[in-house]
Amino acid sequence: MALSYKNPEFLIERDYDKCINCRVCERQCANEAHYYDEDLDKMMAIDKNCVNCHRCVTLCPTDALRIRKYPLEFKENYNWTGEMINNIYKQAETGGVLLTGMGNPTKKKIYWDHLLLNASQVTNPSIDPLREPMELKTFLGRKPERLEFDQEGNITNLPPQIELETPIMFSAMSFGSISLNACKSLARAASEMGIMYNTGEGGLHQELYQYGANTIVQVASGRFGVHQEYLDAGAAIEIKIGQGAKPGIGGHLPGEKVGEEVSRTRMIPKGTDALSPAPHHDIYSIEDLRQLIYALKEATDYEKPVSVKISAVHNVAAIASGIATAGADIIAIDGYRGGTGAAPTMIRDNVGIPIELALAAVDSRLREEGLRNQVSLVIGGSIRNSADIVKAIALGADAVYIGSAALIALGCHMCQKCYTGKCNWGIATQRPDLVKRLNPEIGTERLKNLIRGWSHEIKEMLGGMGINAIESLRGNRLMLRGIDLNEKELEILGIKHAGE
Amino acid sequence: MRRIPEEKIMSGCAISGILDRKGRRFSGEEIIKSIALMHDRSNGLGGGFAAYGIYPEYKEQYAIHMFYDDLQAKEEVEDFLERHFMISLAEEIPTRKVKAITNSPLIWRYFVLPDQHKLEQANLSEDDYVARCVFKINDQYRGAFVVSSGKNMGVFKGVGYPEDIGEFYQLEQYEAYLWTAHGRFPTNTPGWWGGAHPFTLLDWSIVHNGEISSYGANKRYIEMFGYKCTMMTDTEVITYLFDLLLRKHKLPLELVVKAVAAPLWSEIDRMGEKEKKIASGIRAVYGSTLLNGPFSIILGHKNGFVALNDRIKLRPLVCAEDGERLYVASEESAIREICPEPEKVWAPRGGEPVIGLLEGSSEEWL
Amino acid sequence: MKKVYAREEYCLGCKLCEVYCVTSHSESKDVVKAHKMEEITPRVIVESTGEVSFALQCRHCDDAPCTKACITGALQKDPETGIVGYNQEKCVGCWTCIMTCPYGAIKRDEYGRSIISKCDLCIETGEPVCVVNCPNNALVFIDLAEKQGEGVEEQDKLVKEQGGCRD
Amino acid sequence: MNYVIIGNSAAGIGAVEGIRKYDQQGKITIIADEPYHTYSRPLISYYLAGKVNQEQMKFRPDDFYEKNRVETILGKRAVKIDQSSKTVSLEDGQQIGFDKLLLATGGKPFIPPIKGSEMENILTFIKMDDVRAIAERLETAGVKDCQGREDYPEKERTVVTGHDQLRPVKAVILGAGLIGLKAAEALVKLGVKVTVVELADRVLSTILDHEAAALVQSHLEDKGISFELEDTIEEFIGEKAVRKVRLKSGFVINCDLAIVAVGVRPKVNLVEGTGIEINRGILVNKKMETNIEDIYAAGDVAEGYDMLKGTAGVIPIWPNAYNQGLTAGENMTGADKTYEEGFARNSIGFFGLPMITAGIINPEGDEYEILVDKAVEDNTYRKVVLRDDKIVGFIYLNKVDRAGILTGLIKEQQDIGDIKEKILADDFGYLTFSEEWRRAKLWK
Repeated sequence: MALSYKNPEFLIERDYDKCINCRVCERQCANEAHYYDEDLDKMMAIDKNCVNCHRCVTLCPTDALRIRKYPLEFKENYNWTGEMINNIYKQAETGGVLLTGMGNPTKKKIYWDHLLLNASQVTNPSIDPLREPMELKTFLGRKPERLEFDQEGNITNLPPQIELETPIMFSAMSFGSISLNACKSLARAASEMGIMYNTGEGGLHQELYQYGANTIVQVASGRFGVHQEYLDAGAAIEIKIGQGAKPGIGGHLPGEKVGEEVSRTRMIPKGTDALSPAPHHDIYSIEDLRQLIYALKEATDYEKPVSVKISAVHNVAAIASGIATAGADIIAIDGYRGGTGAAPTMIRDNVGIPIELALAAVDSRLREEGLRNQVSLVIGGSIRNSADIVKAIALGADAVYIGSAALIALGCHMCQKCYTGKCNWGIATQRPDLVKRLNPEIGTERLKNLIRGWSHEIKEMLGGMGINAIESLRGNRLMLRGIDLNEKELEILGIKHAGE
Repeated sequence: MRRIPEEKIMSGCAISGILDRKGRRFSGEEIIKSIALMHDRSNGLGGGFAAYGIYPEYKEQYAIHMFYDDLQAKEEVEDFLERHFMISLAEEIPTRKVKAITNSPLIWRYFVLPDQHKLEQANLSEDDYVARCVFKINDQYRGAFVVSSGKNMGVFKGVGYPEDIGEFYQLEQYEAYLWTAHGRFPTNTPGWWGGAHPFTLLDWSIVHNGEISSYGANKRYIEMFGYKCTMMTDTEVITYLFDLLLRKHKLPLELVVKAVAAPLWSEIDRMGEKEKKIASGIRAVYGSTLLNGPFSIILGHKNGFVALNDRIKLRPLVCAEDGERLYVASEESAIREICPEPEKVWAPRGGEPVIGLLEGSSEEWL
Repeated sequence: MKKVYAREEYCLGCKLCEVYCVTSHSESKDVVKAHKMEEITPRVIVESTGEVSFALQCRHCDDAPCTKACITGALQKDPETGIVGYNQEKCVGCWTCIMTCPYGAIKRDEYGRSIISKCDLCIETGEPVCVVNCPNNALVFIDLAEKQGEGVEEQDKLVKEQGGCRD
Repeated sequence: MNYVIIGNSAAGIGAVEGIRKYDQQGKITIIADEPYHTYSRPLISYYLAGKVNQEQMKFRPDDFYEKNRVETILGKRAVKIDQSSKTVSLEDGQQIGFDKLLLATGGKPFIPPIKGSEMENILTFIKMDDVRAIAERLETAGVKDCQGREDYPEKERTVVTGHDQLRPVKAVILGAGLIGLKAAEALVKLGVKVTVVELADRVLSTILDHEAAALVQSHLEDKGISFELEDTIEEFIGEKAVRKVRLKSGFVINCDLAIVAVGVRPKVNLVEGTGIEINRGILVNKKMETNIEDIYAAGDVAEGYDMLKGTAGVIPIWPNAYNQGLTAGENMTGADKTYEEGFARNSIGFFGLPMITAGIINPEGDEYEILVDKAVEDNTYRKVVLRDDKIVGFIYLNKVDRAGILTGLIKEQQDIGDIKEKILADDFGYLTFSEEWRRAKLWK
C-alpha cells in the first residue's frame, strides 16, 4: 500500500518546562506514542499512535501532558463528517470490517436523560437514609404466584433465588476479553458487596471458583469452558443469546489474547481464535431454548436460577414473554448502548433498540400476561449512574447489570480500543505487563466504592420519594415523568409528561 | 358531581374504630363522637363509616350500597344487578337533611344473592362473582359507584366532615358490633362522594390515614391479578391487596402483615432460622405488596379488624382496651372522648398489627 | 519493624517511586525543580525486564552487614528504629558497603560525588514516599516480622490487613 | 564480668558492640598504644590527601566510649599477658586484670631487610602517625600545607613545585599493593612525583588478575604514577635521609622520601612465648577463641577461618576485623556465635576508578570456570570465578554497582548454574533469579 491517508486522531502536547524526562509516559504507553530522544535529550511523541487513553496523562508526575483532538478539520459537511471520511480511508486501505470496542457513542436519544424522578413534599415525609433504614435487598429468580406452606408453616414452593444486597450486578465480561485481574476485581467486589458478577462466556478461572456464591456463570454459543464443575460453581446460570452491542452476531477473541490461562479456562488450544457462533446451534427456536433451560436446571438439580440474556431488539417484548414461558427464571435484556470488547462498528452503532423502551415494553407485556411476578427482569446496556438505576427499577426492572461503568471504575477511559488487546489500564488485555497494572486489591476497592456510592444515592432518591424499600419502587412508574418526549414515547414508557 | 380523577389522590386523615369482641351491637353515636373530636384532621372533603352487624335480618345476603349520579345511571345499574343477582330488597338509604351536606348523589342499597345460573356459568366462587360484578360496575357504568358489597355490613360515606356525614345517614339508628370511621383531608382534588373512605370490597373495609408512596408498584402488581384500580386511591389498592392475600392466596393474617408491613431486613436477620426463611420468602415473593410510605389503617372485616401502621411508624395510631371493647384511633383523645378511663392504652410499634377478633372466630379469617 | 516490600505482581515498572524519592530528598521538594535544578540520586532501585519489575530499597537488615563493613562509621543501625542510617558527611565513597550489601540496594551517587544513596525510609516524612505514591500499591510499608518464613498467602493476607490497599 | 580489649580499631570496637549487645553491666577496658580516639585506618590516605579531616577520621562518635561505658587506656602499650593470673601488663608497669581478654592488636608493616632501610625518611603507611611522618617529610621537601596535623580544604591547598624549586618533590614507593597505591594516589594528589616499585609482574597482584591490573596500571600511569614492575629496591642511598634508591635492575631513582608497603604482618609480639598458639597470626576457631580459655583474638592479628580456602588464614580487611571482633565480643559474654564468612574482599579505587574484588580471583586448576565481560575503552572489566557452579571470586572493575549481590552469593555458596550466563548481564539483579528465591530473600 502506498501513502496512508489516515491522520492522527489526537495530538500529544508536552509542556517542556514541566517535563523531567522521567519517561513514565514512555514506559506506560503500550501504543508507543512516547519516546525519549537521546540526541535532543527530550521526550517526543508520535501522535498517530495515541488512542487518548489518558494513561500517560494520569501517571505524569508533573502534569506536563495534554491530549487534544487533532486539530485537523475537514471542510464542514453535516453529512460527510470527518469520522465517515476517515472510516472510508481505513477501509480503502485494509478492505476490512471497521472494528471498535465499548458501547455505542453515537448521538441518539438517551431516554434516561428524559426521565425525571419524584420526591415527597408535605403530604408524605421524605426519609433520611442516614437515620432510617433503607432497604435495597433484591431477590432474583422465579417467584410463585402465591406462596404455599406445609403443616409446620414452612414455605414449600419457592424456587431458588439470588439474593442481592443492592440491585446492581456486574454484567457478563469474559476472562479473555478482560484480564484475570479485572475478573478478580469484579468477583471480589461482588462477593464483598453481596452482589453478583458474571463470567461472560470465557469460562471460570480456577482462582475464581472461591467466589462462586456471587458468580453467574454464562453459557454462550461457543460453550467455552462449560462443564459440570463450572455449572455447579455459580449461584445462577445465564444463557447468553445476544449482547446489546452486537445483536445477532457472535464473538471473536483473537488468538493473541488466548494465552496459557485463557486457553486452559476456555478449554481451547492456546493461540487459536475463540469464535462464538452467532446463534446457539442447538437453539433455533423458543422450544429449543426451553430444552436448554431445562437441561441446565436438570444438570444442577434445580438449585440455581437460569437467566436468559438477549439484546434489546424490535420485538423484544414478545421474545421476553416467550422466554418467561419457556421457563427462564430471569430475563436479562441488554440495550443497544451496551459495551463490548470488540464489535463491528456498523453493528454496534445501528442494530438494536434503546434499553429504556425495551424495558418498559417488556415489563408492560409481562404484566399484561400476568407473568411479571414470576420472572425477574434485569437490564443493562449503559447504566451510567445511580439515577439511571432508579429510573430502570421504576420502569420495571428488578436489577441492573453494569459493565462499562464497572470498567470505568477500574480505570477504563473509554478509548474504545479494547479490540487491540493493548489496554493500558490492564483491563481489556492479556499482556502480562499490562495486566498487572490493574491491582485487583485496588480494583476491588474501587468497584466497592462505586457500588457503595451508587447504593447510597439510590437510598437518597428512595428516601426522597418516601420509600424505604426498593421493592416499592419496582415498576412504580408514577415516580417517573417524561421531559421532551412525544406521546408515543410516553405511551411506550408508560409514564406521564412532566407537569401532568 | 362525580369525577374519578386520573391521577393518584393524596390525603391526610383521621381514623377511628371500635369493636365489641363479644359481638354486642351498639349504635353509631360513639364512633361519631370519637371521629368528631379529630375534626381538625379532616377538611370537610370526606367522611365515612363502616358498620358490621347492622343487617342481621339480611345477614346471608350481599348488601350492595350504591351511589348514583342520576336516574339513568341507577336504571342501568339496576338492570345489571337484576341480570346478575336475585334481589331481595332494593331501597333508598334513609338520610336526613344536614346543612353542611350538599350535592349528595342518589344513595341506594340492595340485598342480593348471585344468580345461580350465571354463577355456575362463570365458574367462580360467590365472592369472586360478586367482586367481579363490583369491578364491572365501577369500571364500566358511568355515574354509578359501589360503596360497599359485603354481608351484614355497610359503608356510609360522603363529602363533608365525618360527624355531619354520620348525622346525614342517621347512624344513631344503626347498631353494629364493629364501627370504623374516617375523616378526610385530601390535598389536591375536591372531594367526591365515591372517593371518601371507607373503601370496601365484599366484607373488607379500609379506613386509612396516609400516603402510600409505593402505590404505583402496588397498583401494577395487583392489576396482574385481575383487580382494576379505578379510584386512584391508596385505600382502594390496600383493600385489594388484603383481598388478594387473605382471601385469594389464603395467607394467614400474620404473614399478610409480614408482606404489607414487612419487617426490616435488620429484624429478619435477627430471627430464628425458620422464621427468617418465611419472612424472606414473603418479602421475595410479595415485595410488590409492601405498603411503603406513611400510613395507619384499620382493615374492617366481619370477624373483627386489623389496625396497622407503616413499618417505621410515620403516622399516628393508638389503641385501647376496656372490657370487651377494643378501640383504635389516630389520637388517644379520640378514644378517651368515649372511654375516659380505658384499662389499657398503648401505641403499637411500626409494622406491628393490632388484631381485634370477635370471640369464636379463628385467626385465619376465611 | 515496618519495612517497604515490593509486590512485583503489581509493579508497573513506571519508576515513579524514583521520581518521588528524588523529590522527597530534594531541597526544593518540588518535583520539577528537584529533577531540573538539583542533583539527587534516587534511593530506590527499580529492576525491570519489561514483564516483571519491582522496586528495591535498603532492607534495613537486622544484622546490617553494611554497617559492619563501613570503614568510616557513616552507616549505622539505629537500635531504636532499626533504620540503617547514613551520614553523608562521613562517607568517603569507598564503596565497601556496595561490596557488602547482598541486595545491591546501595547506589553510588549518579552525579559522580563520592557518596552513596540509600533508602532512609523517609524518616522525616513518616511514610516512605515511594509507598505513598506507588500508583498501583505495589509497594507496601508493613511489619512482617511475625510472619517471617510463613507462606506467600499468609504474607499476602498480612499485606491486606496492614494497609496493602489504601482507599 | 571484666572485659579487656587490646586494640582500638575495627575488631576492638566490634567487640565492644558485641559485648554490649548482651552485657550492659560488665566492665570494658580498651588498651591501645595509639593515643587517639578510635579512627579508621583505611582513611589515612584520604587524610593525607586532605579529603577528610580529623573529625571525619573518627570511626565512632566522640561519646562512643562514654555511651558504651568503656574505660580507655590509650597511648600505652601492653607488654605482657599473664594467662595464669589473668592480667595484662602495660609498658608503665600497670597491671590490668581481666576475666575475658580480646587480642585485637592488628598488623604491622613488614619491612624487608634492605640496605639503608633504617634511614629517617623511609616510612610506612598504615596508621595515623605514619601520615604525620610523611607530611613532615613532604613539608621539609617543599610541599606546603600538605597534611597531617591541620585541616585544609582541598581547594586552598597549595602545592609548591617547579616554580619554587629546581625539581619536583619525588617519592618512591615499594609495593604496588593496596597500601602502596593508596599512598601513591594521595601523594600524586599532593603534587608529588611518584614511582612505584613492585616485585610482581602487575599492580595489586593479590586482588586483581593480569587484565584488570593492566587497566588499573594504565589508568594510574595516566594520572602520573610511574611503575617499575618485576623489580625491587636493593639499596636506599643517602646519609641520614635517603636521597635515591637503587633497584635490583640497576636503575637509580631520586627521591625525597620512600614508603615501604610490601605487606602487613599480624602484630603478635605480645603473645609470643605465652602459650597462645600462633601460626602466621593468632590461631582462633570460628568463635574467635584462642587455644587459651577466656582469651580471644580478632582482626588482622588473628588467623581465622577462610571459608573459600577452607583453611585457616589471616584476612586483613576491615569488615572481617569488625565482624570477628563483634563475634568475639558476643562470645565473651557467653553467647554462642560463630563467624564463618571470612574471605578476602576489597573495595578500593584510585583516581575515580573503583574496583571491588573478592575471593579467589586467580584460580588455578580445572575445577574453576571463569566468566568475563570486558570493555577496555571505559576501563570496565568484570570477571566471575565459579567452582561447581558456585561463585568463589570476582573482580568488578569500574562497573562495581550491586557487587554485593555476588559477595552474598559467595557467602551463601548459592548454586547459580541455571543463571550463570546472565550473571554478567547489565541488568543482572534479583530479577535474574527465580521468583521464589527472590521472594524468600526480600520478604523478611
